[in-house]
Amino acid sequence: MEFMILEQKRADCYKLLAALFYPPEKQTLMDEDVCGSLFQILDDVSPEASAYASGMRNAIDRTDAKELSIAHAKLFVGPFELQAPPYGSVYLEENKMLMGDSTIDVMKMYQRAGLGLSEENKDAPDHIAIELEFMHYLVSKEVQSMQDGDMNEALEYLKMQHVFFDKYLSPWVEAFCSKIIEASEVEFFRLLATCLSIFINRTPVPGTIPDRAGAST
Amino acid sequence: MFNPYSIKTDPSRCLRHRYNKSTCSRCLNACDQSAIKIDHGLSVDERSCTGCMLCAAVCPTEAITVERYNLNRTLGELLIADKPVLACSLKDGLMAHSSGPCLGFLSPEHLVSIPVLIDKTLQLNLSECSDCENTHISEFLKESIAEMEIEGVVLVDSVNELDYHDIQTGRRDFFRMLRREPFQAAHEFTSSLTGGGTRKSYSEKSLPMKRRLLNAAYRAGSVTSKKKLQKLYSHIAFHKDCNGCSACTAMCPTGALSKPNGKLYFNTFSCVGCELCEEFCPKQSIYIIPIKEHQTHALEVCVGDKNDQCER
Amino acid sequence: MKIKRRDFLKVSAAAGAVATLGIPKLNAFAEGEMKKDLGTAKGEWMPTTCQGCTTWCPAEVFVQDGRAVKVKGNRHSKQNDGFLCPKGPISLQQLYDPDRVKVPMKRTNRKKGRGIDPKFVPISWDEALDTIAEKMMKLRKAGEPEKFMVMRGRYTYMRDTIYAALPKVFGSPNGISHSASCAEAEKFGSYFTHGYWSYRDYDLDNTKYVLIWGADPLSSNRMIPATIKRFGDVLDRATVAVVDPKLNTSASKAQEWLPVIPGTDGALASAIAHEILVSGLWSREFVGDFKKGKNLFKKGKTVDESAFEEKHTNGLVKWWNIELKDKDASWAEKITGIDDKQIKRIAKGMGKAAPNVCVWMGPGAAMHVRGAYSAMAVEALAGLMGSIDHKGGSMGTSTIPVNKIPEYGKYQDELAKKHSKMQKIDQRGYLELPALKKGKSGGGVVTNNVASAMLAKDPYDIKVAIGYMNNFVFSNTGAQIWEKALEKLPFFAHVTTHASEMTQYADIVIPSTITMFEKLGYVKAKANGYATCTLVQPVVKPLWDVRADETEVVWDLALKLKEKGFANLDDYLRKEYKDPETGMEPTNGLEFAEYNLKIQTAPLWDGKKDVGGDKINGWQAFLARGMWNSSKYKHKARWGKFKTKTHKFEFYSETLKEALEKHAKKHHTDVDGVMKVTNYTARGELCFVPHYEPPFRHGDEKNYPFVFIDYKSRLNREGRSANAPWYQEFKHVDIGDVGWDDVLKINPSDAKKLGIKDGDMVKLTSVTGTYKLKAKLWEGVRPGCVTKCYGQGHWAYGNVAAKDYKKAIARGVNNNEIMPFDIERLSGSTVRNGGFTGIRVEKA
Amino acid sequence: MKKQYAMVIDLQKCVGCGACAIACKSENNTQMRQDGQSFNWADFQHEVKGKFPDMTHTSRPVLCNHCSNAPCVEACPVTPKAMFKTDDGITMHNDERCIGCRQCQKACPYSQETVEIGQWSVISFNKAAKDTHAFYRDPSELIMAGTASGAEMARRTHSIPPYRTKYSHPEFEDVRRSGIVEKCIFCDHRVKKGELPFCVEACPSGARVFGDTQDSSSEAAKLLKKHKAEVLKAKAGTNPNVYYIRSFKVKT
Repeated sequence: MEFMILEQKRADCYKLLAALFYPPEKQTLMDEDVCGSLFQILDDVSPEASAYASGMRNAIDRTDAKELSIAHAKLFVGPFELQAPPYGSVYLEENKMLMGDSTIDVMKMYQRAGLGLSEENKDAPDHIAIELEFMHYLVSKEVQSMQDGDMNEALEYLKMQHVFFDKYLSPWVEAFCSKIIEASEVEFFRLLATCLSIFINRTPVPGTIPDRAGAST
Repeated sequence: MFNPYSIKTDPSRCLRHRYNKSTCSRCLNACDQSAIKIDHGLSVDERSCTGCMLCAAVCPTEAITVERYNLNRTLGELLIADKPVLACSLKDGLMAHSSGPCLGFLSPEHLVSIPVLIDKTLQLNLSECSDCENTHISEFLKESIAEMEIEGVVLVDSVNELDYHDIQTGRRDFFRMLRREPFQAAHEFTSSLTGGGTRKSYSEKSLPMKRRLLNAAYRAGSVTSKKKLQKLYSHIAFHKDCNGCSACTAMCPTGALSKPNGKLYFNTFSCVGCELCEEFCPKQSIYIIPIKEHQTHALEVCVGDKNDQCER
Repeated sequence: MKIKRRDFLKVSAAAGAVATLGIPKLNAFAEGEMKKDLGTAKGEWMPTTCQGCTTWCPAEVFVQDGRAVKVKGNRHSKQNDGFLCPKGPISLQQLYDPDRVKVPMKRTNRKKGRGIDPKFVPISWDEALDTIAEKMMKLRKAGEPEKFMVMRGRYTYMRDTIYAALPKVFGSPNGISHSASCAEAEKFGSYFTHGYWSYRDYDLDNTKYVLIWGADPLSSNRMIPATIKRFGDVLDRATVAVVDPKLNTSASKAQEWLPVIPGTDGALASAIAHEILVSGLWSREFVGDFKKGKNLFKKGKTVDESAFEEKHTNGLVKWWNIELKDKDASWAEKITGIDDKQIKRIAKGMGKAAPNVCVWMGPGAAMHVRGAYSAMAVEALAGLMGSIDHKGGSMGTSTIPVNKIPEYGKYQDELAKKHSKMQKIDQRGYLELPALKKGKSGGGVVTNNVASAMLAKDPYDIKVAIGYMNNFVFSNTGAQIWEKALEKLPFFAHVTTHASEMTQYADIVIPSTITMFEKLGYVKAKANGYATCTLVQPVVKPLWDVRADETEVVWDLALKLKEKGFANLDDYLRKEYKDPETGMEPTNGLEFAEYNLKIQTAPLWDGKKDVGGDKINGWQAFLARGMWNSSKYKHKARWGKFKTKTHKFEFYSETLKEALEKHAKKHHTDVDGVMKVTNYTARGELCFVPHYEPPFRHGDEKNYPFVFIDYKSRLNREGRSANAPWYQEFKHVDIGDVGWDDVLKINPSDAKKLGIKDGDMVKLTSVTGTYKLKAKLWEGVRPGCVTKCYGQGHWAYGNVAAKDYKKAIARGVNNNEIMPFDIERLSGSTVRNGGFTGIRVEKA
Repeated sequence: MKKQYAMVIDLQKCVGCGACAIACKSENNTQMRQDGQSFNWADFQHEVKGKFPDMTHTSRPVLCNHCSNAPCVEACPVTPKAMFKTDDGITMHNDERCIGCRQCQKACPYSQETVEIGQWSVISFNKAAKDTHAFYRDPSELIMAGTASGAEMARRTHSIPPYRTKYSHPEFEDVRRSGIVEKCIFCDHRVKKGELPFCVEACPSGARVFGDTQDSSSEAAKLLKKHKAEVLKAKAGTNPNVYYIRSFKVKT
């Protein structure tokens, strides 16, 4: 049963990482101990990354809420030139344009998975938080399908993860994280970037369908 | 420790929501903590709720359920054990083959059906309950068992009395297990249970999980167990004032009453005895009545034209 | 965006076991379809034209995800002010009709007839076109290309290639239009009084009196939305009087209703003219006056012609002396059933309001066996009022400066040249069929005579025919004759959207686009003082490989003919229809359609010449706007230059006299001889003035004591909407009608005598046969008459229109089967009105 | 002051043509008449008085009266009510909470449970356990393989009905599902966007005037001040917000 637990944890990693790229609300992050949870689950999923999560937990404690918000805005929101644009198309498109073809492809992936962006969302569909959340959704659905005994469906969700992760997420995360590490003076975001980068780098989507993976060990 | 099993409410199933004059207060009466409010819509105060889940156990229509809990999986886990033990997951280190929320969630339907479906005696590990704030649930379980004369469930208050044997399942075993027949059978019985969460509208009819469980047990059970299970079913009677307006079919949360071709149909298997139709009937012409032992045939679908009262 | 809920921050896998997940907690996403903001989802309003009737309203279609979802009038249009009547929205169910033909088909049952299953099977486009071309080529090989015929019903002005060039280049004179089914007798009335062979326009914004004659302009006729928009205000400002034997919507709102006995409109018009004249209420400005100023028009008294000095008119006194002098209101009361006081009231009211009077002539006053003169009589009232082209009166129309299609003469070979000049199949111009369109003997089409001529093989037989956008088996009176004619037609190809009645006789069925939504073309329309050129455009992509009848099908057929050795048509299309902007030759049917449209409409958008009206800058702008408005029609534009022989408004029609005499001469007879064979009673000078002709009736009064009144539904998209459920559902907006049914309306007093109750089934017998219908007791019909709306009675067309398509059982009865075949011969017009159908009603 | 949206219908301008009613069907994607329900949110009532030739015929457009004292709201048994009044006086319906008990239909004096041809009803009921828009689900073909079918139209257009006007509203689906009632919502999805109800926009006669009666500068309020207005079944005490001014036949 470890596989399913691991997968469920992997799903959670995506969710928490996504949450950490939203405008930071220090108190909430502290109350819910998001970094603590991330640290715990990363321990199993991607031990190399977990140390940084632990560091984030301390860093957030030390950083002023306002400082966090300003750093977040400088990096990802504007109004001035973004230190680290959080949009896939900026890294994937040749001319660094926003809302490029890749954005549309990403949107189509969402639709194919039966998802639409919620009304409140005003961000481009290839925002890092949204893409991470999408991965969370796909992994969760994979686990859910396994729980329901529907292996074919689980396989489908795995396949989608492969496509999305390989084509639209992993190719730009490293460049994006480097920008954050270079640009931000706030330790929390540097740690977050390092953590994300390692997580993406070291935690690929499981290569084959679970039961065959099980048979090979 | 994080408790993943919280209470989930679904106003679309709550009798008070469906009918503003309903007097249903089953959950209110079940809650020690007065954590449930129904005056301005069904809500649960999470601060005072202790998660005993008795409200979920008494709610006839699944307006209150245990979030994140999948009965299907529990059944699967119990099936592969020779002497299955079920416990809550709120205390660390409880010996069990399957663990879930506080066992207060086990309604009479659960208690009567699970042993039939797994075809074994089920042990409930209550060894830590005496120290728990939800200690009152064991009383509730005892009462249910006594009332229903249930034989397949044993309440185990002390670890020493527990007949527990660990099963080692790795990843490989798990998937192999998934393909094993008993699991498939249980899975088949309850595969529809997972659909419960996506309900969108009040008009959608849905049968509570525990009722589906009961029906599955009824179909699988022996003659003797059928008789026992039968007590949980209801029958219906119409007064002659019924004008066939069929408003009751809309009010019924489970689809037990329906009028597909101009005739009124009643399906005992779908009736959870919530009595909302009785309360609501504009003509006050419906009566929900307990099934009597000799009425075995009535457990099958009661078709309108068998009873001229239904035909309007 | 923020974290909406805290449980997004919770982990599910913290417990040592796999926790059961519900729906994964989502923040930026919503599961299921994307939730959009409140309001209409994304879409675009795209311009086209409603072809539900001949108002031809510029329209717009709202398109979402490539689907047409709602319609309204074109915002730029001054003709319909951006509104459509109910025919507009019904079009959506025409477009998305489940019963549309989606592929070419051929019949596999050689036997043809009503109720005989053609056993259609799908075939390829290639086979369909190949078969048609093969049949056509046989005719050329046999040296008889004239035996090929193209029939058209409704059309766009892209029609001329299929309807003129195709038969003419091929070698046949037989391009047969449906025009005479509509209103040629009406046009006759305006042409032979003031030289105007077209529908009139009316200045409702400034009128003070509207006399509507045999029409319900709120429901049908030719400026529906414009009339609807103004009618409420007109009622405040003006008197509206409606002449119609049954209550119509206009009458139900008007101050005056004149339920005239069918066919006696001429008598009513003569009496109104008489009363106007004796009361001295004619327009001095237009008509002139007695030299001495004193009104010498006295009942029964002949007037000396020289005593009256006319201005813009001709022959007023002659008309008085020949027709009017004895025909006062009390004379007319006996004939028309209209109270003499009401007649006088109308005459006085009109006279007082003159010249701001609209004399609105509709088919009910003209489409009689002897309707030509009643049409003239009605139009003459406008002359008396001086309201022709006057503010508040009736108007002509501004011209729409479009180009004709390129000349095709040089692509005609010898055979084509010779045979395309032969007598047309409709026998127009025969002694008994003068069809005097624009004064020319045989100048107009006699649509409804085609079937009889085909059966008689006179002047010859037709062997191969193509029909498009028509359903003559349903839409012509005496429809049974068309059934017979088509049964005997050796080869018929129908280009159609639906398996209509006519399609049941087809050997090849070609699936066509729905004009309003799927086709490129243009039409010329007018209303409200503006002429408009409006485009029909493919606003949605057709769901199947259906092709535009007037363009793509011709192109494809030309290619096939070329393959079989006859390249002339293909040469013509390729060489002559070059893109006027780039000079490129068309290489396929769609390009041909586009270049063709560009060639014809170029003056409106190419900016080479100031054509007045809207300024449109280029082709793309024209497509985007969808239409062009002329400048407003100028009042009195034609005064002094009417296109009559005298250039005046002719009460004594020198123009008609010349036309009749020429026709008589052609056939070596005199005008009286022509009158005799055309069923008219007039002889001598009476033939040249507007006058009353007693109604001609099929079925004598003894055996057929009732008179049948036909009228049009406001929901009829020219007989194309009966398969739309919305048509059936809202049938009750045709006043007195009921939804999902076809009722015969009978006055309760008559019904009582016959023992008929509301909703009873009745037997209805005319000279054509006996029919069963549901009766509706209705105070809105004159006793002695029964009436029924045209539109129902389809025995084919689709599952909604017909009660049972497979068994050819109709929903209701087609009026055109009840009414016998007849023709107003002077104009060539199909007869539908004037009490020509005697009826017997019995309880079934 | 709270808004009160209303419709004032000028009968002298109305010609009873039906454009509003059919436009409404295209805007709101209502299904075709079946199961004793018309699904016509807008329709007409016709009335004949007198005898030939002195007779009058009146066509009266009808729609939900959006009553200030709405019996349908009173009758709705669900909490919160599935049938309720909005702040701007529209009688609104919530798809999700409606259980389809039809108590609103029974209570509404302008509705009937079974609608015969020739009758009308404000509230229609989508039969339970039966897909709506059966017309576009029917797979039968008029001519085998030669004509389409309702189901094919739906398949090809990915839409039921094919001419479905897509719109969103938090309370309301643009196509209703089975088992619930439906009625005119004054095109709230348009009104909230500052547009007019589509029947008003589609009416070629200008007879339908929509506006806030509490705003004295609105055209609707002005018309009500200028003309004596009628409402349907005034005695029922429902205080309708659909008003009729003047008469179909011009007063002479």
